[in-house]
Amino acid sequence: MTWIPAYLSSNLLTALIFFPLAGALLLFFLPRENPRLIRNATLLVTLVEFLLSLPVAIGFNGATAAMQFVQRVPWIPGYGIEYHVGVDGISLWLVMLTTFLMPIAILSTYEAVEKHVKEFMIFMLVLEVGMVGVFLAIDLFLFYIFWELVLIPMYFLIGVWGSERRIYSAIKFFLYTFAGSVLMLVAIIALYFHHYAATGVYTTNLLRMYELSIPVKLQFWMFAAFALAFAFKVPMFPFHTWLPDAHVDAPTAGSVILAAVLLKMGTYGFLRFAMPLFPVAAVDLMPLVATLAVIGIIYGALVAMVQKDMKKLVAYSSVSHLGFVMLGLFAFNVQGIEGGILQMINHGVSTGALFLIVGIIYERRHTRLIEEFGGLSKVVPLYALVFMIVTLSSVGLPGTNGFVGEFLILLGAFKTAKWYTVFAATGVILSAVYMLWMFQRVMFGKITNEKNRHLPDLKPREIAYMLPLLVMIFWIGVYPQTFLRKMDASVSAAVTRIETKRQAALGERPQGETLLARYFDVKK
Amino acid sequence: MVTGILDYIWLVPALPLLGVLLNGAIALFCERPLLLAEAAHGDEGHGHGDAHGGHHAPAPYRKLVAFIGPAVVGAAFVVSVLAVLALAARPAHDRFFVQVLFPWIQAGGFSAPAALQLDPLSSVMILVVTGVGFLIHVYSAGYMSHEKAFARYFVYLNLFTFAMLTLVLGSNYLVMFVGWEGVGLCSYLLIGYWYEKKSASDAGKKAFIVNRIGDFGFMLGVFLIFWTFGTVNYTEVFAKVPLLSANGVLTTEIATAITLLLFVGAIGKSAQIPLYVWLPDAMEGPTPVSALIHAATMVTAGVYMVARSSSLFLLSPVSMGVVATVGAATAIFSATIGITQNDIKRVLAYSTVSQLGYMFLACGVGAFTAGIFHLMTHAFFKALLFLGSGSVIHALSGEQDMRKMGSLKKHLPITFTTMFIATLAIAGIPGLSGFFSKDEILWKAFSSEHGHIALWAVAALAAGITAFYMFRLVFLTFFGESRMEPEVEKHVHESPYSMTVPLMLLAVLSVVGGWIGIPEVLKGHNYFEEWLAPVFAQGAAGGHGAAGAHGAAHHPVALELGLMAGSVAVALCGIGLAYYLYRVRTNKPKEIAEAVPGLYDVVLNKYYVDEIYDFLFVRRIVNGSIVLWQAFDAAFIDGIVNGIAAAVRGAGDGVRRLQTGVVGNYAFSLLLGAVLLVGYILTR
Amino acid sequence: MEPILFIIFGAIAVGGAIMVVTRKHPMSSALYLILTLFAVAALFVLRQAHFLAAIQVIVYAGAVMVLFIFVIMLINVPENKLPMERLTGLRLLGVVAAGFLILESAILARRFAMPAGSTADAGSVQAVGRALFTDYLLAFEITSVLLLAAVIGAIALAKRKI
Amino acid sequence: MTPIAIDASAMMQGLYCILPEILIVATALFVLFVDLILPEENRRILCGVSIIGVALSLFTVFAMGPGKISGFSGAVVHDGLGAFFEIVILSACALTLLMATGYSEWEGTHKGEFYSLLLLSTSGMMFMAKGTDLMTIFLGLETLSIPIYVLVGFHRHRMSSVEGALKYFLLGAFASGFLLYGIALMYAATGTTKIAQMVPMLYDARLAASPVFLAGVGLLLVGFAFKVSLVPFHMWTPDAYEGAPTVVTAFMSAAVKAAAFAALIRVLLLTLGGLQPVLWKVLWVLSVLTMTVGNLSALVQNNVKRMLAYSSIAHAGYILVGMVSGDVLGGQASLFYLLVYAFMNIGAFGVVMLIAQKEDEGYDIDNLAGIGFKYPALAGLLTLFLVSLGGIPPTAGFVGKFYLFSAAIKHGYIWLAVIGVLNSAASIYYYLRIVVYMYFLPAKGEVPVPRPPRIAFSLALCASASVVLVLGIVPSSVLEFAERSVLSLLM
Amino acid sequence: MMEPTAYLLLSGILFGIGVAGVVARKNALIILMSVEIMLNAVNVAFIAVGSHLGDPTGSIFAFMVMTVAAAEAAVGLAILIAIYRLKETIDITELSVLKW
Repeated sequence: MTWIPAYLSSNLLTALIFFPLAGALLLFFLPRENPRLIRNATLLVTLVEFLLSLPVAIGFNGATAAMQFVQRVPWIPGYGIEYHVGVDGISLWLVMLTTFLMPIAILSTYEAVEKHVKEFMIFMLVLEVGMVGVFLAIDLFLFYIFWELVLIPMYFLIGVWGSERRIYSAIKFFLYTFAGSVLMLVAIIALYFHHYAATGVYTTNLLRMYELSIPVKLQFWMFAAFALAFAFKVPMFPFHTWLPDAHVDAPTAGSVILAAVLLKMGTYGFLRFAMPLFPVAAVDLMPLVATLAVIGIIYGALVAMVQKDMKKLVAYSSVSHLGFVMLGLFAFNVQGIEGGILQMINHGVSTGALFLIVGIIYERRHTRLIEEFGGLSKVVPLYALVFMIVTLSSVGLPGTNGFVGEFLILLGAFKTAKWYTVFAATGVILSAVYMLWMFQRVMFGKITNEKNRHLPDLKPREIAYMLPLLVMIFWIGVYPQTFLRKMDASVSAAVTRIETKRQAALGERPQGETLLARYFDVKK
Repeated sequence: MVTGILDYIWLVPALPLLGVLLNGAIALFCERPLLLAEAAHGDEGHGHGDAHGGHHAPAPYRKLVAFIGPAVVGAAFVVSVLAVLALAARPAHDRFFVQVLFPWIQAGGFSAPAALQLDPLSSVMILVVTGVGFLIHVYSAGYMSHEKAFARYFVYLNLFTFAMLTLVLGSNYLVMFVGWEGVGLCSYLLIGYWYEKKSASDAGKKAFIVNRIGDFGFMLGVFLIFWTFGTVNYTEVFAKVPLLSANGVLTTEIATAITLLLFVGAIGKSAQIPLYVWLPDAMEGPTPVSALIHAATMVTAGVYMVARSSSLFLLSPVSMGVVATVGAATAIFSATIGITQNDIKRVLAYSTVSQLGYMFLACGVGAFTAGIFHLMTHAFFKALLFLGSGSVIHALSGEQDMRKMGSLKKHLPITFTTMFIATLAIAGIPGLSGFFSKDEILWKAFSSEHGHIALWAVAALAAGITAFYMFRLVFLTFFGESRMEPEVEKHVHESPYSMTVPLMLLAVLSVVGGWIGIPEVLKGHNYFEEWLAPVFAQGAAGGHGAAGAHGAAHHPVALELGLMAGSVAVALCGIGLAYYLYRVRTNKPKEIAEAVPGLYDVVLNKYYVDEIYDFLFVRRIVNGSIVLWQAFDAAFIDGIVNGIAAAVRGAGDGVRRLQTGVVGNYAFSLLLGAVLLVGYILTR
Repeated sequence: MEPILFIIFGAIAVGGAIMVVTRKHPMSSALYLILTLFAVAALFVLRQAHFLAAIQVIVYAGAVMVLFIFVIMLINVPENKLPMERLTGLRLLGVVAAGFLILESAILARRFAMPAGSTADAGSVQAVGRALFTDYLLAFEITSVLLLAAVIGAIALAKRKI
Repeated sequence: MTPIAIDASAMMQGLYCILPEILIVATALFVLFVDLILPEENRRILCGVSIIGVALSLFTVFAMGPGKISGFSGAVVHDGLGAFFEIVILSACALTLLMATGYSEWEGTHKGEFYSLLLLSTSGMMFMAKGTDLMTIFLGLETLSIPIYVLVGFHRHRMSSVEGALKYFLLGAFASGFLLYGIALMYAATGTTKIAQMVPMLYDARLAASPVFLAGVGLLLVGFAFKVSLVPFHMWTPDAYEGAPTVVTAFMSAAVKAAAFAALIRVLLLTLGGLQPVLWKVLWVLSVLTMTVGNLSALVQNNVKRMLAYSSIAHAGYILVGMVSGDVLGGQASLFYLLVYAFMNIGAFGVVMLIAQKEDEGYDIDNLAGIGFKYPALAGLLTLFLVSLGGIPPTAGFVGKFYLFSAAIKHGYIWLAVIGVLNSAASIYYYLRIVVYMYFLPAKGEVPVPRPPRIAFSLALCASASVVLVLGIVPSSVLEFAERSVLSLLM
Repeated sequence: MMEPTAYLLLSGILFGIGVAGVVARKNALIILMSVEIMLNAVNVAFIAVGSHLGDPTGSIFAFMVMTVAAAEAAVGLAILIAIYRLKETIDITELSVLKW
């Protein structure tokens, strides 16, 4: 980090968060009649944003678990609320994922979005502000603000630029996630006062909260509230039904961002907040979370298998993949959690790519029904190749990114929860089933539909945005150390923190105490 | 010079990878535009497209591809040979070399470097893979020359070679797994090479998915290994076996669990019962692919893996028993199916399954060397058989049904000769490679402490059946009356040299391949066993004594010779029966089939296993999933969600109705509020 | 003396009030209301609130009720077009609730612990006037604003043409 | 007979104390006067005069500072709380007047009476906010109500307007009766109507537990609850809001509510601090009922004005959440929220007013379809206000709710907070429904052309929007001001 | 003088009657008169308590209430007139355009 001057490094994250907002303001002044200019300007903004984020990734010191590039400014001083941002090994790659995917998503809209280009781009940029902010905020209040900030632009993206049932889907998306997150707000406030009661200090500083020892019963409820909010977002089974609708009806770029980044906010939330803040409850409730995760894995895969709409299939596959992530996080060991984080990135890259792929074909044929296709390999071989690679990545073939994540997750989870892992691992089989089946039905066989006979292959622009994703697929697959190395210290610290806090909290409790008795006043 | 070559061992997988990249570039930039243009063109003039398409002067890039594809594998073979020589130059206990390329996955205490390990076992494998692989690549250049997507084919084939080499060269279970899945992928791609054919793409998918079921077990096995040993590196795992089993961490149960899980992987990859179903379907791929992947190399990966983990397997008698039983059962089971099949490649496919059963039987009785030995010889003769059948099919313009062949001996002399040699080898005729390896397995099945007379009996019977159906194949194909379609018969021709030369080379290997492992009872010297001894000695030392390798010592020589003679006799009986039925009384088979119609149908239809699986699993799962989706997701969960929304709206509608618009009612509401409020305060 | 007068005038007030709310024609109600107002004025006198009693008669019974009667006559709904009053369930409930309110006030009155009394002059014109122009000056001034608003409002609403 | 001795300095102090109110009343009179001499065409000046008066008054409030000035024998006091609410009320009034410039032209309310009544009502509100004697508060309440009754019915040729006025008036008078009865009971129990004198008496546990006193407080609460439209005293609200001229609706929803809450806060926080253990359950129930009924009813409305009316009921419930705990944080949160609410609600009404071109017809939600991209500025502003009403960051509405629920949680009323947040989640549905119509649905036929806003109108909207945004991002100064206000009351 | 308890009871009864009138009647004029009864009831209470305490506040409050009552009557009657002009009815059940 030494090569970055201090005055820069302390403002870097703030710049990272708000640069897209500046871009959005810039767009306000661009003429609506020139969509090309608006598109290019947005692309430029997101590219610059990506470049801005590079020093963070490169300068990040993987040897320490501490927050880096920290900026801390009092915000609502009387209440201990601060503007406090920083990055550590857990959030680093999620931020990078966001900045990396934005230009790609923007590029993918060049032909897909034709109406209200200006507004679309503004919403995309505002969305980026929220997403980056969520991952960088260390202050609970700040975090919540960014967390909710994301909803509005996404709501519009689905509602205005989406397909048939967009209104239903947009509202469902919004209400589902909002309903979950307001309960988290209650828990945040309760935590805030609990911190005050315990220490006499008003603060919303997450790092200070980490040091707090929360009574076990209280942990249960707070964990429940946080977990609910995050479970809606992830989405975990059975809170997932908004996802297929939202995905199907969102425009391609929206789906990409939704799948790649927004869902990660949920899993990130678990890792950053729910687990370290309430370790006893988290560990005790692991069987529940893991069960839901495993059900999600299998259920998502099974349901994905029988989908007729490609986008819906990918959406359900997300449910399955995120089940893996959850399982990994709740392994409570370094392997599982690192696998989980890596899998978040992987899912972002692979599923993002899948949505782009579906989007490409949708742009050409205006349908996403699998039965409308068949034999495309012959007419669009390059597309087929890209599709194949992404499919394999999604399936988790070794050498691609998906494998590394899934492997670490299952490896970690196997230690903590053997039987869960056994069931979860069947998801590996099922993912092959549904992905390959779809691939086969779309790409292989004879061309049955005359409309498909003259489809153009990938255009240079499409190649331009798919290529970085393919590079990432192989990069993470072949040399994941680039990514794992930087998260190691933070994840280890998190694991240790959870375990020591848990031990401390449970230190003087009677052995053989049942869970029910631990959380509820159950008399024998 | 020779010693230094070890540091370049990475070249062995890297060269095929280079081939992938080069051919890939060609496929993308040279072949793709041509294919696209053709597709568009062929579209306009349907009828004429075919007539011209095949006879265009070959584009220049095809020559390049035909050179690069085999050349990289050949180069890899050369490096392999040099490396193995370098290894051989070392003293026996030091024949071991690990090259760490880069750290691959590290998380917490877990570390799996991308590292290659050359030791006697992997050296056998790389020689087989690159050697046989090279020949098949060469053969392919001829066999596939009429294919439009020529470069794509070689991309896949090179990629396969790369993956297979990674599998065998990896120094830990995870790198092995990379290759393991990689070969599965290539198998998928190659089976589905003619993707426009539904059966081909179906078969590819089936192969991949069934393999995945095996991988599932493998992966769980790896997890268990890691959490037991704290590492997945071969050397560290095997080195810790004695220590951990001494201090009770590695109990027999855990060893059993680990090995059975690994064995699930092996079952999937090596097409054993119950996961063998994909292999026969895999014959949808081009024939050289069948030769390379579904006979010589990939399917033997399971055997390699079991042999590699021998020291773990030896800790668990249960696992050994399971391996042996599954192997023997598969051997006899698929052999019986082989009898009835009419598709020349399917016969070979079931034969492969059966032979793989032998190899597992060997491993299961602790005769890992024998297993690997048979693996090697099988690679030679089965590759040869497949290539030969490919030559036949090539000659007959794609005809695969043996009932439409016959009397090809005169048309295809080289093919016939080489295939006949291979048939003799597989049938276990003494002196040929198959004899030595198969016989060692039979002997070990009988004599080893893990063995059993029943295993021997089953294996011997299977050997007889093998001989029978292989000769049935030969007789139906090359002898007797011609049953070819007249149109086909006109074009019958011997294959080009690019195809026949590999056939001849493989024929030589099928003959001499066994000579490096002649048992001592035949006054030979088992060089092969000696070469592999360091690898399996490790395991034996950790296991229950040196049973596997030296079991023979306890039994009288006469017994061994006697059994050998017996197995030869069984094989001869099989051949004789085949001669009788298909040369002498050619209408007898039909009569037999009609005599026992039920049984015949069952066997002909492969015991209806596919259908049973389909009924039991596939359809259940698909239908169940539809129910899950529509009943659970859409109706139940969304029902709740939308129900809540509707309930809230309903409540809203109810509440709004209170707002009647009449002031008196409003006043009443106000009054009621006041009365209740005061009432609460008074009664509090 | 006071209790007897209280009972008499109280009964008149209550009876008048009951008649107000039960008469069909508003004019009858208005007349009964005037009766009640007078009775209440008498009660004021009983409590030595002479000033208020005077105001009650002059302003309330005089001015306000005149306004009422004026409006009743202005509107002059014919007898047969008067609203049909039926005691529906909700109305009945309303009356019951009002009854409960009375009950509650009765309970309150019983439980009432009055602060210590005083015989100081509180209701005479003098006392009220003094208080009105000292301590309650502001209130007095606000009423002027209030009345101004009422005047403006009434005109704005009721005048024929603006 | 001793002559009445008038203490001149006390008198001066008293007059100084009510200087802002005096200015407003004077403006009201001046407007009437100007109306008389002004030719018909120049009616716009009336509005300008009113705005100047309000601005002057607002300036005076700021100039007087938050220091405590008591006047008229403790009948009024200018303190932090009073100042805060005067700012809220005067801001609301100013915004309303700015919007009225345009509205009056379209709907024919350019009349001296209109502005004069608006100002008189404002003065009543200010008295209410500053009153420390129940009598002052009562008179303030009436002074604010009577002009509002008239203003609601100001469109006297429109049935809905007059009907709204009648309902509001009848129920208002009815509720005043309860309020008065409550005051009478309190007076009977304590012998005084001055809050400052009640406070020390409340240390006497017998009084604090006296049913008469408590019933008095309860009925007083009913009176205020009516004004701030708490369920079940809310029934007039939707009808009056829907019927009233929209500027008046905007004004009512913000200013009247603020004034009534000002008095409620003063009474509850100060005098009745000791009663909190008794009253919290009542307030809890009222709050929950109000939020829930308000939101549920709003959910099914198709008339935007009526929807906002129900929404304002729900918001009263949120604000009451801050009162349940009855401490500084709660009071402060309520104050902050009232300020924010004034701006966002008036802003929302303002935009709706522009889009709907006709009372009684233009407020159907269908009328909004297709507005979004055709008139991005208007639709964007409305979206901002709705988002803020829904309590979504980064708007002031969120910060306000955050503090309200904080206050509840701080004192362990977790379920209240949970119900509150779930309510606000449900409320999102109908706020977003407007967004759905504006942006997601195509217009049925022609997109209606909104009225072109006058400069003053635009100014009002921009001011509202900036307050909503700025307080959403940097709320600390106003929060501290609110805190100081509450503390000044308690000290 | 009597204790004011009886007056308070009377006040309660009058108030209740007024309330009943508001709730039960349809004629807006009578409702308005019922409100007047309620206000009078309150005045009775104020006067009774004020005279008991010897405190002019009661009287003054009653005075203010009367003023307010007058003002309300003026405005209320004006509203009724306006309504009658529009709809020729003062039946509140017919005045329910605004509902739900």
